[in-house]
Amino acid sequence: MKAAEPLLSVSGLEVTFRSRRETIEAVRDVSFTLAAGRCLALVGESGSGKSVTARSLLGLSGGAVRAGSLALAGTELSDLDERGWRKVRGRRIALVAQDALTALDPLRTVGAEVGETVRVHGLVPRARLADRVHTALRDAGIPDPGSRITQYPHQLSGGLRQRALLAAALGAEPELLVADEPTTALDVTVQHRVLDLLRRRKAAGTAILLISHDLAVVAGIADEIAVLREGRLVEHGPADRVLRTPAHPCTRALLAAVPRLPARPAPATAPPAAPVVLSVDHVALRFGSRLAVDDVSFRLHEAEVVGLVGESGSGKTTLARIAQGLADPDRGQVTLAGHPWSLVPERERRPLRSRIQAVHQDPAGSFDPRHPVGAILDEAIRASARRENRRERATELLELVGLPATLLRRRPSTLSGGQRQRVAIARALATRPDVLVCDEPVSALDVSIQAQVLELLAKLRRELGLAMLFISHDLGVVGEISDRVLVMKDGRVVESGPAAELFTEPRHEYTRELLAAVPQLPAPSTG
Amino acid sequence: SPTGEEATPVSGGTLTVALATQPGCMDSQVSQQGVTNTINRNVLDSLVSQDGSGGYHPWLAASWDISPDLTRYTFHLRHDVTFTDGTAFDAEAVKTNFARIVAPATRSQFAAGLLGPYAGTDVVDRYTVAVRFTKPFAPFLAAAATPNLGFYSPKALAERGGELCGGGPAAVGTGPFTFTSFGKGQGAVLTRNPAYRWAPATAAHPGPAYLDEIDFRFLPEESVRVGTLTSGQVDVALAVPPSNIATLRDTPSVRILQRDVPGSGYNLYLNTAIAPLDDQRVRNAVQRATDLDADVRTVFFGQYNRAWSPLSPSTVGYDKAAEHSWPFDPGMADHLLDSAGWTGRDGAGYRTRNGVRLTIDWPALPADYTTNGNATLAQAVQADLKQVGIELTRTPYDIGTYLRKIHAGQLAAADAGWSATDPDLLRLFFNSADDPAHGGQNVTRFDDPELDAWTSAAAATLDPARRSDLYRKVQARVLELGLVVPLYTPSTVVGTGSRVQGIGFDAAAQPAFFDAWVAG
Amino acid sequence: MNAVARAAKAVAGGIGVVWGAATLAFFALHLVPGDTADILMGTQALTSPQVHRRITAELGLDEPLWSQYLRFLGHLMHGDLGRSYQLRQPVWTLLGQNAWPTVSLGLAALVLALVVGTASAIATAGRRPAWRAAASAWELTAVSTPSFWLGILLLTVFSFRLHWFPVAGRNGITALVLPAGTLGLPLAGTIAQVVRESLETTLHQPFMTTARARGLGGMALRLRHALRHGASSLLTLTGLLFGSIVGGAVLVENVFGRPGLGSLTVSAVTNKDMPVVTGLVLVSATAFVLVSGVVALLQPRVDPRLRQRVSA
Amino acid sequence: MIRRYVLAAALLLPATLIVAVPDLLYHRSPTAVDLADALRPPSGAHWFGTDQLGRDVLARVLHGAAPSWSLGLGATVFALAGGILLGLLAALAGRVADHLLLRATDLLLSLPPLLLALLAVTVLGTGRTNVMLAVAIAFIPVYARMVRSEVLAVRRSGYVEAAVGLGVPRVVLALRHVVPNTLGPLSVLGTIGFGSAILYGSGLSFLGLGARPPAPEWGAMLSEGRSFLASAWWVGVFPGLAITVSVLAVTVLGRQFRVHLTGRENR
Ligand SMILES: Nc1ncnc2c1ncn2[C@@H]1O[C@H](COP(=O)(O)OP(=O)(O)OP(=O)(O)O)[C@@H](O)[C@H]1O
Ligand SMILES: Nc1ncnc2c1ncn2[C@@H]1O[C@H](COP(=O)(O)OP(=O)(O)OP(=O)(O)O)[C@@H](O)[C@H]1O
Ligand SMILES: [Mg+2]
Ligand SMILES: [Mg+2]
Repeated sequence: MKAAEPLLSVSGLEVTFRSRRETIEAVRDVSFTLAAGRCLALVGESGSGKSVTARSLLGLSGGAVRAGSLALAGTELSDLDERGWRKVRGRRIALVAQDALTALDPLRTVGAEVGETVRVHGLVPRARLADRVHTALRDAGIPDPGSRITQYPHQLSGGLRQRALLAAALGAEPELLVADEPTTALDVTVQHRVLDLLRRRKAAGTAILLISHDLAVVAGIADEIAVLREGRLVEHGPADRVLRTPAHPCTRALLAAVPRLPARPAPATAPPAAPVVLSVDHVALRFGSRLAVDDVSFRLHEAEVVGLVGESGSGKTTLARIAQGLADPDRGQVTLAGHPWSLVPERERRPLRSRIQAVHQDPAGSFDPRHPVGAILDEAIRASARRENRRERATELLELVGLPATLLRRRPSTLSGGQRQRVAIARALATRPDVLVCDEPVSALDVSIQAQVLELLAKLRRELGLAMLFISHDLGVVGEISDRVLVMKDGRVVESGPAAELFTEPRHEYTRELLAAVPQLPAPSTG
Repeated sequence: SPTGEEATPVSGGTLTVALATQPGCMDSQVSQQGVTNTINRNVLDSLVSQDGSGGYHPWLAASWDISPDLTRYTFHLRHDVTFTDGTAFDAEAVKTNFARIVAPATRSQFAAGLLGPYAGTDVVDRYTVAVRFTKPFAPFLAAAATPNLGFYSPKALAERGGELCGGGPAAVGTGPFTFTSFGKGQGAVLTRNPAYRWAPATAAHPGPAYLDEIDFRFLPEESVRVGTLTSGQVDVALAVPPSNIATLRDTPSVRILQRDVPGSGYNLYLNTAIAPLDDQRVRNAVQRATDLDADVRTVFFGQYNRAWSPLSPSTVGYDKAAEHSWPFDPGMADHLLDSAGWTGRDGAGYRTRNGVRLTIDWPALPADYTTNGNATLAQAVQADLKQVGIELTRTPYDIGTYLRKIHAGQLAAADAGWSATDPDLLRLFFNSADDPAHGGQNVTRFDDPELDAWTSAAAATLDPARRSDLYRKVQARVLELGLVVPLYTPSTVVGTGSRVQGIGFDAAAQPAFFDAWVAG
Repeated sequence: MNAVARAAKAVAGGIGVVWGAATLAFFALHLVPGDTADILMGTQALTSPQVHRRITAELGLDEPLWSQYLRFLGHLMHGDLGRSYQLRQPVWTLLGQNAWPTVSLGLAALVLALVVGTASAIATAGRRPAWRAAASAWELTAVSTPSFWLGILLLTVFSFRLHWFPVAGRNGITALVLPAGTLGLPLAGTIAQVVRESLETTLHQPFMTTARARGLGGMALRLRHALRHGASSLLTLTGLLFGSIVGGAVLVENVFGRPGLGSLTVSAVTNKDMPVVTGLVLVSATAFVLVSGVVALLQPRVDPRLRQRVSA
Repeated sequence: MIRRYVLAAALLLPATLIVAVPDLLYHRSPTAVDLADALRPPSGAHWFGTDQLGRDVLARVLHGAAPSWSLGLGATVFALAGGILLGLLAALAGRVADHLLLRATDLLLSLPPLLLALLAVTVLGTGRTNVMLAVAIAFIPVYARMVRSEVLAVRRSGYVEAAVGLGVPRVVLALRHVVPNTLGPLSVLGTIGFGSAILYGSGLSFLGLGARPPAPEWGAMLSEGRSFLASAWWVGVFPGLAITVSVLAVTVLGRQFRVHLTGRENR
């Protein structure tokens, strides 16, 4: 470890949110330092205060901040007024916000958003701005950046948006990069490239505060790891040490829950003769000149889990929407439990809706901002066929996804990313569906919760015969839960087969690439 | 120096005049609007000129003879008059104009009525012209003095007759000014006619007008009109609102000129065909219960006089004896109503008879067709009548409904104020031949042989004494019968800036600009 | 759909609206009570029933309604609006004389309203409650003050007392300031309220945090990000703005003694002056169609999400 | 949240009382003419002065509250309801219906509002209720458009998609998610519309289609009072203030309502 002068030093940071009903102490007495060219990873369970800590480094926590000291290379940040902060933000400290899907202004082009930091701080002459944006997008791993510059956020897939955010943050070459889950929506190959980029930046002297629940990612880049729990730092030390010999039980629990790629074929769990619940035949959908889904077919049997992996922007979400009957394919058709499901009037779909439910890739956007969690769940419970005590059921659903019943009265905007995602899962389960379409259902969850949720899904499938289309870029997760896996690239399914087989003996070039890019955790030394 | 009338007039300058209403059609032979006349009086000349006391003087006609039966008026025209387009003014011009007025295609709204029982015009020689009527028609000279029977150049009529409603250069007259431009809402600009040499005897000076130009602007909003006057943005403001008159009189930079308008004054006519007004006692009670002295003084800030007769005092034939003949007497009103059987009282304090409330509806005209003052006065009358237990309601109608109802004789009461210089007006209001169903104005719908006889006889004589006598009887009788409640005598109130001199009034109390001049 | 087809469809739709408006006006006017000839004669006419009948016949008012309508459509298709019943002038002349004053007044008022309204909204959106309350107070006062009051007030202060601006007349641009203010300020109030609401919603969006994290602050944040979102709701308001301008012009023209379509409208409608009303409706509908066309073009520029068809 | 509503209600209570029982605190007749006391400035005897017929301006303002509020509120509520219904239909019904409704609102918007209101009064007849409806009809297309475009925006949102995914029926979807989320922006217009409706109504009475004198009504009092702006300001200024204060009150309520709808705290 170099004994460098710390670039950032935080001591005694406290953040509280006060509303009329309750006071939430999101961050309590957090202290750490970070030197230039080093990376500190903040890990911890969902809702432990990671994002709030990150935001308070830019003076954007939204709550009441008290800090003994918050210094950046000698500048005392906690004394800054709004003007002072403005000079720091973007230029000296850049932020990649957690929710990539809503962090870009929907009315401005990607180019304008990415170039903004550079322009605001007048870092390059106007004439060279376009070049700079182009370079930044390419560095962030966006293929064909030229064509993306003039597009708008809603035209990008989740992964592309996340990379655009990263490009925007790195464009101004800040001294400190605060990256809040910068790779959640990325497939492993792109993730690999992004981590490379971060490593290069680090080598060039940028300090990085990385927040991630993906410990493998953390292992690949962090010099130090700090573990947060209920707003407190419970463990802090060199990455290697923390990963190999975790001191705090909380850290140990996190590590234990990390899913790993199967080493040998597991027996198929779905009975092969089970009836088909969802059948997708030769569907295709085009956006303008881009063929988002191109002649895709698959069948989903009762109690079967089909994993869907693939490059970001390859059409996974679009396919999920088609399967869910929210978008009609240009060609091909979908059948749900023997009923025609695509290209039929909504009236005919409605009675069947409760049988197929989804966890959206963008849970924040899928909640009516006016409704508290209770109302959100209630609506779904009412849509289920059964009569039951709705309040009890709501509490039960929250319990199922590991959330306290106190959340029922909170509005989605005050929840942490993981809390939101779990609410989304709870809602999808409320109608007791036969088919669940999960679009990155666990990407925002810390590993222990993730394990818990995966266990829950597995149980539902075992006990109720729930079938699932499971989209994730996390091959470990997919491998753990799926019977069969489809690999998508550029709108087509390039390979499919039983999970174990596919991961051990990939045939397609791209699948091999994917597998090679999976980050690995160092082996724990406890064993 | 602003010392007033002694100063010698100077030529030149522009007079800016703020008018209160936007004229619709600018063709005097078509339109019935006063504002059209205010402007056109400066452009169009008439055969004769009337003075303030009812006398007639030569103008375009140097002299005239009237047949004893009053059916043929022969005018001997001046020989030296030309229109501003160079056309000579002659008997043909008179004939062409009168023929145009009565032509159906012209759709004259007013002038055709002024020609009364018109039969035709004969060109006797180039400068002698005779106008014939099918019946004796005494009011013709008064009509002939109005701008509505003024003359447009026959050449202009032939070429651009269709454009006259739009005003502007198409309107070619013989008057002291030419019509330079007109735009609806924009105003009108008149320019001096340097060749003018035929001013009437009623004018203060011969020869052309003093002003180079008159610039009329339309400012309907009362306070804006007053504001432009006091701030010197206009030289003259017409229709100064009564609430401002007193203040303006005390303003050194402003002078107020006031003249009572001749004609019918502003009256309330009661429909004798509709209960409860079919009972003369109720009608008389309405007259007696109205405290007009106080009402008019308050509503018009002491600037207008209450009326006693359906003719205004400055009209020929006004009967002074009508004054104080029906004073405010609520006791008498109560007595009349009691005797008419309206003895009950309901919860709101109104009288009833057989359980029916004593209600009279005086429909309210849309604001465009009335004034704030008149609307307020009606509320004062409403309060007066309530004191004796009469409920006066004011149903608001749009103009279409109002007219339909008035033509069908369905309105219990209707207010009107007409300006005219001839008392023949009384015939229109009270002769049974003039009932509204036949296009007349007799909204009282009272059929009285005596009134019919007197008004018809007065229209057939020019003998002033006989006419006065007949009209005196008419006035007394309509008041006695309670056909009308005369309300007040409107006056023309003109505010001028201190540099303005010589503004006068014509016989109809319209401001006249021929003699006006501006100092400095 | 290609551009030509889309344009053709838009034009056809526009023509449809204009035709519909003219038809509506035609039948509406026939429903307005009262007899056209009576109203033309006014309250003080000396008409005889014969004159009345002649006028009725001459205007073709004695024909059955459908034949009047067909004749009306026929003339309309030839661009022949006829002559005003009341003013006797060709309707085109009247429109020609009065259109520009109203258009210039409307445009000036609109520009003023947009500038003042958005400025007030931007300056106070998401700021301290006291500021917001102060801005809101003036806006709502402006909105709830009748234009004749506002006009008289402005005139009293700026024209009669201070002599800065003339009431009216041929003095060019200076004569436009006060009328435009009178018409524009209530509009500005409305705009400010709507834009502020939209700005405040936007300021709470997650992407605003990102933008702030880039070092954007105060004004830049509002101008560059929030305003676009406000502009989108402003565009939706065009219908209202259009109506307020057309409606407000009546009173403003009256107070300031200005020429224009406003005063023409009142007299034409109340006098059942069919040809003029038709002409006005045509002008108004055409203007509206043009304005909505421009809005329809602008809307997707402002909000790119509108550029694609909405599926499901 | 609840507490704020209680507060707002507490504030509105006096206003409601005034509307319901105008002479609760101030016992003067709004129509009693006293010519000897005309145009008196505000004093102990007449708190808001007297008008040109010596009537008490305060009494007239108080008694004018009921008709003015019913015009303002009634027209706004009607217009909002009509606008929401049309806008929802346009946005949620099929393409053809949308097209037709859009054209219909275009049509109404393209007519001079005066003509529209006049037509409405003509067809419905005069009278207070009909004037209210006429004003409402003139406002409906504006609200309908606003609703439609808001609905289109809301309909694209993730939460509507989520509700569709739950099989929530269209009507419920509209009522539970779409309408409440469009009401926010609409409530701004609504509160403004309250004031404009009163003024609009006074414009109609100008054409002989409005309130009957001597019944006090703010819009009518306002236009009566303008002749005295220089000499007796109180005649017109107080009813004007009454309108403004009402609009402000309604706006405060509207804002509170919006906060409730959007779940956003009022900072
Ligand atoms: N604006 C807010 N108002 C109230 N509570 C908040 C607000 N923002 C965050 N919180 C609460 O603060 C706590 C910490 O939130 P934070 O977003 O930092 O969690 P996190 O560690 O980033 O979790 P995740 O991994 O799920 O994103 C959570 O309990 C959250 O509900
Ligand atoms: N509404 C749209 N308009 C235009 N293009 C779109 C639209 N929605 C998606 N696309 C494009 O379709 C392609 C597939 O997008 P999709 O969201 O299905 O990707 P994905 O596989 O879910 O990616 P990720 O893993 O990054 O979420 C992308 O190139 C995207 O830019
Ligand atoms: Mg977080
Ligand atoms: Mg996706």
